[in-house]
Amino acid sequence: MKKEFLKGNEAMAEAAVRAGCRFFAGYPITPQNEIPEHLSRRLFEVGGEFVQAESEVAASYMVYGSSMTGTRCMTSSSGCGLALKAEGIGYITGARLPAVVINVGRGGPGLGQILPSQQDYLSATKAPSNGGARAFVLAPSNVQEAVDLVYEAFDIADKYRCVCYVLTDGVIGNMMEGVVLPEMRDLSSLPDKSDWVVTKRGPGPNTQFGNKRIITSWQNTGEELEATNQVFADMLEGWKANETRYEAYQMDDAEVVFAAYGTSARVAKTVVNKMRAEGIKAGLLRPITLFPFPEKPFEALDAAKVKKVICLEMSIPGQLIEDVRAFVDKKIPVEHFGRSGGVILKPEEAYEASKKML
Amino acid sequence: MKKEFLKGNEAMAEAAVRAGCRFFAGYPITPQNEIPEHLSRRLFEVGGEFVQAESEVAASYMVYGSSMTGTRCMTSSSGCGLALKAEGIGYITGARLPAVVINVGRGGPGLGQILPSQQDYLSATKAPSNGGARAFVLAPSNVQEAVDLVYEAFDIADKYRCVCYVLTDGVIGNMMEGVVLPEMRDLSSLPDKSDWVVTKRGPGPNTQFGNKRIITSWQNTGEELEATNQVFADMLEGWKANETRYEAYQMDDAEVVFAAYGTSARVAKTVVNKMRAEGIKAGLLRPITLFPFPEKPFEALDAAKVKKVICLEMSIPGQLIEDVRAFVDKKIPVEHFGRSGGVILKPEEAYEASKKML
Amino acid sequence: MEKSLLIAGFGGQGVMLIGKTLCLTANDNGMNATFFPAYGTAQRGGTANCTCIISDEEIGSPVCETFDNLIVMNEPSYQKFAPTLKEGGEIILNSSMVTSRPADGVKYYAIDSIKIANDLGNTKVANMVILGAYIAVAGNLDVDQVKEQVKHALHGKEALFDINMKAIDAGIAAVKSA
Amino acid sequence: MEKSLLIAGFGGQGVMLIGKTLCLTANDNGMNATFFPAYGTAQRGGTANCTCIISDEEIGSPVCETFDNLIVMNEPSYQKFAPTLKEGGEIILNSSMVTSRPADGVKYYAIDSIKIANDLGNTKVANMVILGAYIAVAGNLDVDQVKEQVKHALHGKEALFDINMKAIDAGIAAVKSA
Amino acid sequence: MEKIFGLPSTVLEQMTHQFCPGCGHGIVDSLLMHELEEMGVKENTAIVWPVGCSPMAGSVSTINQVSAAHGRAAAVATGLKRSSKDTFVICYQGDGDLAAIGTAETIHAANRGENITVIFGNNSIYGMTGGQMAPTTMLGQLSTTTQSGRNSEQHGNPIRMAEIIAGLEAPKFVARYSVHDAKHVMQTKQGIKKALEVNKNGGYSFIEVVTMCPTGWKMTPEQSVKKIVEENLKVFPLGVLKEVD
Amino acid sequence: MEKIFGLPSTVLEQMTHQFCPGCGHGIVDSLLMHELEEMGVKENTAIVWPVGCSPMAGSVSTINQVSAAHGRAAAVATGLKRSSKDTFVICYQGDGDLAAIGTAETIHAANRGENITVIFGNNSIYGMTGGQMAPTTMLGQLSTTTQSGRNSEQHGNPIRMAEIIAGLEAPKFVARYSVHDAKHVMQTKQGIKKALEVNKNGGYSFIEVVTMCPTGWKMTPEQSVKKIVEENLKVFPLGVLKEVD
Amino acid sequence: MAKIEVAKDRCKGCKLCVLNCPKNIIKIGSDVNTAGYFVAEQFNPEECTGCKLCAIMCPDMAISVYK
Amino acid sequence: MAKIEVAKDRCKGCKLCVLNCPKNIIKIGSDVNTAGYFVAEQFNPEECTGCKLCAIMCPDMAISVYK
Ligand SMILES: Cc1ncc(C[n+]2csc(CCOP(=O)(O)OP(=O)(O)O)c2C)c(N)n1
Ligand SMILES: Cc1ncc(C[n+]2csc(CCOP(=O)(O)OP(=O)(O)O)c2C)c(N)n1
Ligand code: SF4
Ligand code: SF4
Ligand code: SF4
Ligand code: SF4
Ligand code: SF4
Ligand code: SF4
Ligand SMILES: [Mg+2]
Ligand SMILES: [Mg+2]
Repeated sequence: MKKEFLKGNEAMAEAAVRAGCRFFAGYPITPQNEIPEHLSRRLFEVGGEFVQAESEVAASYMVYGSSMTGTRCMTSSSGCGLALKAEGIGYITGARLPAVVINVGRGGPGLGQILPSQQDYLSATKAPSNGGARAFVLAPSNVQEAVDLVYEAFDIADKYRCVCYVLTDGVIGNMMEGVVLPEMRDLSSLPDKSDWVVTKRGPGPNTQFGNKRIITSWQNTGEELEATNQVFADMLEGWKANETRYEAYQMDDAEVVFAAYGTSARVAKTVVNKMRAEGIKAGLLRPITLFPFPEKPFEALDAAKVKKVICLEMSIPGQLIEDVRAFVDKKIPVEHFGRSGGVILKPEEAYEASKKML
Repeated sequence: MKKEFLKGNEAMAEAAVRAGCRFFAGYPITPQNEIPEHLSRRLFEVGGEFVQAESEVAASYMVYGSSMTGTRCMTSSSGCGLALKAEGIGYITGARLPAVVINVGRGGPGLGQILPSQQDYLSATKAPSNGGARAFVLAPSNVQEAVDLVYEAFDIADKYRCVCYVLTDGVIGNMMEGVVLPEMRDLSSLPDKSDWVVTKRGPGPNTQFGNKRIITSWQNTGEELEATNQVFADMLEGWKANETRYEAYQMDDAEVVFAAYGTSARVAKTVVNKMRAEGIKAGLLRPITLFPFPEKPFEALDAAKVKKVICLEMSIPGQLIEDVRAFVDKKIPVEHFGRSGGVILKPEEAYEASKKML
Repeated sequence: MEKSLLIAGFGGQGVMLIGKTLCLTANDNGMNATFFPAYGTAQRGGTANCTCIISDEEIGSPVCETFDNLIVMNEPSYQKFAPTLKEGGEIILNSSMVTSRPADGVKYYAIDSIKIANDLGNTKVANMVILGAYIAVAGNLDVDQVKEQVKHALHGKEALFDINMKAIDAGIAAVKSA
Repeated sequence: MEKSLLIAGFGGQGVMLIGKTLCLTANDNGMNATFFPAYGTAQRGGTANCTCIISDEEIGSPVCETFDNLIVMNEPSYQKFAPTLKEGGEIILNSSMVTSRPADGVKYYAIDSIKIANDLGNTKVANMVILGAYIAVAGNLDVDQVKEQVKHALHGKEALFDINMKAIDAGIAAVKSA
Repeated sequence: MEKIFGLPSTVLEQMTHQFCPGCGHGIVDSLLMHELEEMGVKENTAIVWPVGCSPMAGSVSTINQVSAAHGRAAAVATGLKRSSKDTFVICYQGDGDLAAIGTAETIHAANRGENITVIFGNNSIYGMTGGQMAPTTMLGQLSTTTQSGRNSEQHGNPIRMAEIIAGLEAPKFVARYSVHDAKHVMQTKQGIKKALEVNKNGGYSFIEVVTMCPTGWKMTPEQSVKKIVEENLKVFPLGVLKEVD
Repeated sequence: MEKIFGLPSTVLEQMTHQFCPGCGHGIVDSLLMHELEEMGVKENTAIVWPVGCSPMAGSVSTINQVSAAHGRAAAVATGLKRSSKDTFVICYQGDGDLAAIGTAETIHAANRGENITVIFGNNSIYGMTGGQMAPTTMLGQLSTTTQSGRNSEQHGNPIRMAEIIAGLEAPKFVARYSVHDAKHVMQTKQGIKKALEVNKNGGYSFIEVVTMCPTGWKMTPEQSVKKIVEENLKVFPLGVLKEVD
Repeated sequence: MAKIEVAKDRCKGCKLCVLNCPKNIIKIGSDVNTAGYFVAEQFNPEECTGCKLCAIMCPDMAISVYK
Repeated sequence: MAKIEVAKDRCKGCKLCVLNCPKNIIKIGSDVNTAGYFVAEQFNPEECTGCKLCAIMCPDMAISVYK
């Protein structure tokens, strides 16, 4: 298979098309514009629809509308654009519809900066919307993985009827790298959704009487909503048990453990390699699913062996570190080094700072 | 002082007026409508302004606009309304403007239910917006405390130039209870803001040249934004060190510790009393500041003494429990009992469920 | 001592007014009180209910599953809420609209509020009859103070003072004679 | 072996094209490559720079503080980026626009790209001269493969093939003769 | 005797509307349900309900339905229709929904000429949330957030959405009706029919219906009907504003 | 010789605009800066900048300024003005900002008659983000999200905001100008003056200015000026749409 | 000859049918339904023309018309 | 008698002044400024009327006019 050399944004957009995405609504915002731009052309080529919405808010509800027809659909944005999509993400989640959301991270808070950043970890993993909505969050650390995870995100979204959120950043979105694109999915091979889509008749999830289908995040009583919350809670438990993913790099004998995801994890890898070259037993734990968070490998870190955990993040204050601290043995010191606001973390400075912490 | 008997929403609105709030913009949503309704009349009486905005999004930016003039200002909403205000909250935070936000919690996710709920804990405490924005979060558990905390929220917001977020729920918003209202603040006694308001000239926080004032959440370079992020990070550290608040009820010899806030904490108190009456050594740790989270009293729980921590919440899955688990000694089992989606937690069921956990 | 009360009926039967009057009286009297009106979309033109808790001490939960007292104003409310009475609790039944009766051993007062009110000359004071009945049953509030509250609520309609006071007295009498 | 390169200049000097061409060649040749274009609001009509990393192995960070090679196309870029050269690294200077020279001991190639291009008959191929120079310096890419990439990029403008190829060769020659 | 009017098959017999007595939304919903039956599209229709009182009609209907977030019905309808061209898509929104929070979505779906029908129940108030001012509230009208009456200085003037929509190029049918009496209800019925036909033939149609909210207005239905004639219709003139073939 | 035209004191000498060569925003900004100086209000003015290219003018200005979120300038201005009646509040927004994401805020601030001036730089494109379609993009115009040209079926038609605003009751002055040549620039100057006077006397004013974005249009400034005459002005007719005394 | 039937439990006694019957033959009766509303009733069916105006006006779809 | 001065480092060579001078006495010169732009220059000042049209048209406020 030919390894193409593509920009992350463009590659993710193409991966979506190949995964069967046939609807995209979005609103321009740097640094993710190549996603809508690519799709504005490609989706019509494959018989799908692209809408440049009047706002991020509207875009999220267009996706909600498309998803209820059974169409694989997606939106993408960055920074404050995601804040505007929060309500819609909650509706999609509450109505149990599948959708893929890509966040190509930029600096914040507020308008912040268009430069690459990882300051949306908590918003993606803890509270992508109101009312306790949670999304399945994937974090690729190179263009190939971005392509593979976006491709798979549609399957995850369909499997759980949830929002599958790909959290990446302006580095991965804007860099070019070699990538093998996945095959074009045959739409007829996609999961059957006829038992709940609004375009069919027959009893569905919210039907009380007759044949009608109702797609909604509203529930008539507190008890009904609670039951829905419980189903969701059980699903999240299932994710925790079955779906966590991470990469353990040089971890077998690691005494200094780096925790990092996405672009920072690449930086961390360079630092690990450099330390190993000097005889320092460094390793990297890289969460690939940010939610469900891979708790186990962090809980498993042995205080007798591991001297320090260092979180590398493009965020000040650290955000990933909140999860890492929660699960790592209290006896192991957990520290943070990062850049923020659009300043890209560099391996040299990460190495220097980490050395000082040892 | 006369103890009036007031509805929570109305009492909070009046407390805001007395704290010197002179601008409110909001959008109707149950169960908080008495706040805007009260203020639509009262603010004009005291020479302030009330705007029923065209949307929650607009409301949040009207508050942003008002705050930059040095005016004490507020918005309130519930559930999905807060999701729509997320972007604005991030702007206010990023531009370092003071503002008070009240969330009278309802069931979610999405539209969910208008009934009381505590499903916005994570969104309030971890990610009220994009880009790592954090707010100072207060959680009253009766009408008097709601009044006192709203009154104080304006001071906190001014002191730190941050969003002070009062997280309450439909029970406290809609119940009536005896309350002593605070005195009317003399506007001339409020903090001086002349060194940064946009209505004055002279160098201000973002001024590069000359006398002009610039209010913005944008920074021209990643480095400048990073510096702002760092200031904010330091401020958060300061909050953690100096501003956490909680109530410890019957904690001296407690072996069963309940963790709860707001309405659930009242339920917990009833349960504690009932258990104490039976000779069970129960106690309650009630965070009053949800962010900064009162980590210390939880870290201090002694595994040799405390047999169990039980989080009571009106949220399934639990949310407060994520913080409690992060700080309580791993040897002490932490469990959750709650209702969700608008079903109000009742003391009887909480008692039964807790007994089963012992 | 803490006393919990649930009041339930149709919208328009004065459920909220009764509850607020009781709690206001307690509050003005230095006691603690919480009044929580159930709300929800189902309320539109439908049923109404509220929880009142009155206590000498700090009140924990303002809501509960079971109550020391119930005031049930109509049959559907009776069906729904009768099971929430605590053991040893007492029910006040608006017998003009409630046909069911509690199981043996449950203490209750059947007050034909509409008949009593009609006898006084105004159907509309039926809720005051029930209010009076509750004061007599609960015994934790002073009748005159309650009456003051009612007068306060009727501010501007002084002509109605008399009949409302009479209705309260009639409610008290109905309980005493039961 | 991993080689990091920063290319910097004005917008319009072909900075991005040089970087992409190098990386595409490496990629097609089975090597790993990352191309990261700096972006930001300051870019509007201003400076442009990109980072290229080419390696036989998995590439860690696609960005770095210091580089094995620099290509500097104008003076401001030289001022800004000269300090980012690694010890032992090499600089390619577009001496048509860069007047400064590195400190003693730093290896560099001053290529008068505009003059060379003009001599070939077209100022616009100055960037190809620089590209050629880099290939010669770095030595990790095959000239013919790079030329294929350039031809690919010029698809539809076959008339320009010849002069572009010549420019690459001239760049190589300039290094060799330096 | 033969039944010449009754519940259409698009309405569930076992459910009753939760509307307040005399609510105009019920009349509009009744017209819509009859029309959907008559047009024979009830099997492939999706009604996009907003947040407000109008969706309470949903529970009594047998039509497939969608709840949009407050203000976002037109965006939801856009996504739905674009991904399912065979589905007949109708929004029925209130004035808070369509003319306040949903202003942008309303105007842009119309401007794109989405193949949907928007029915706009304009009752000059936020009914569902208890009677706050709407963008369409009359000057002088009392509401819980204009307790001394709406005044143009503080609150602006009632906004005319049909006129705005009619000023755009794409919409094919734009009209305003009222349901305050039987004659006007009959006209509204014709309007809904026309709007749905435009939809069927491929195009955007918009119907504004002036309706009464007795509860929000704190009036009897009878008084409400009078208020419409005496006040609302003076600000919201009835008629077809745009018709394109 | 005496200097009869130069940098006004509202502009910093040490800073230059970051606009691309020939950007129409610069012309409008120049007019505004001169006008603020002439009116003597520069000390108590706050300019509310949106997100887009126009705020790049901010860095060269000595006027107090505020950055609103994308689309929310009118809401920010509302809060600002209501809380500080002595401040002269002006928004200068682009078409993506004002006519897409900010549609609701734009229309409702106008409808409330907020005491602000809105200057709308309509360049038929999203300049700042690299040339995507705007609601005001011409039919047939290429953009990065309409790579074969905008067509009305998929993307709708260019929207005329000044007409919508002029249809509301509260606005006191609504007009459309262009800055493609000196004659029109002079007219625009008069319009800005008038709009600011209305503001000073208490009232809402709205000025739409048709401008060129050579970069977004992928044209030279000279070609851009031609495009305005040949295409844009046909869709966006110039003139005063509303004037109330 | 025509007549109407009012579905008792749908009717909310709003009077809109009463106000719109051209023959003035509907009134709100003294019957209360399960929801507590006084229900509309036709008191002079012989005058009914079956014009359906009452039915089309009813917000609760409570009226059936027979002819 | 009039003339214009072009602030060299403000000018971006957009030609809008050139296009709008009624006397056609401005051109883009061969001078490059620090930002890399070829700068406008008046080549026939004696014909300049001081009409200010060039200046008002300049997006970069680069032109001063003297009379
Ligand atoms: C985002 C959001 N904001 C606010 C609300 C609360 N809300 C529910 S319905 C409604 C408006 C009701 O008014 P209208 O749209 O006119 O409909 P009506 O009830 O009058 O038919 C509001 C503000 C909500 N559900 N969601
Ligand atoms: C909420 C949000 N969405 C999107 C963006 C990205 N963005 C920045 S400027 C802009 C639009 C620019 O177009 P326009 O308003 O027409 O201004 P112009 O640059 O053309 O003057 C967009 C979409 C943003 N900053 N914030
Ligand atoms: S509140 Fe108004 S709109 Fe809502 S159901 Fe009642 S009458 Fe109808
Ligand atoms: S992109 Fe367009 S609008 Fe933005 S500065 Fe350049 S020419 Fe002006
Ligand atoms: S119109 Fe319908 S609901 Fe109203 S009174 Fe008549 S039958 Fe009853
Ligand atoms: S069908 Fe006509 S005549 Fe008969 S009752 Fe109804 S409105 Fe009156
Ligand atoms: S208009 Fe201004 S920027 Fe453009 S060429 Fe003339 S002087 Fe230079
Ligand atoms: S002032 Fe008038 S005549 Fe003189 S150069 Fe400028 S445009 Fe030409
Ligand atoms: Mg309404
Ligand atoms: Mg634009």
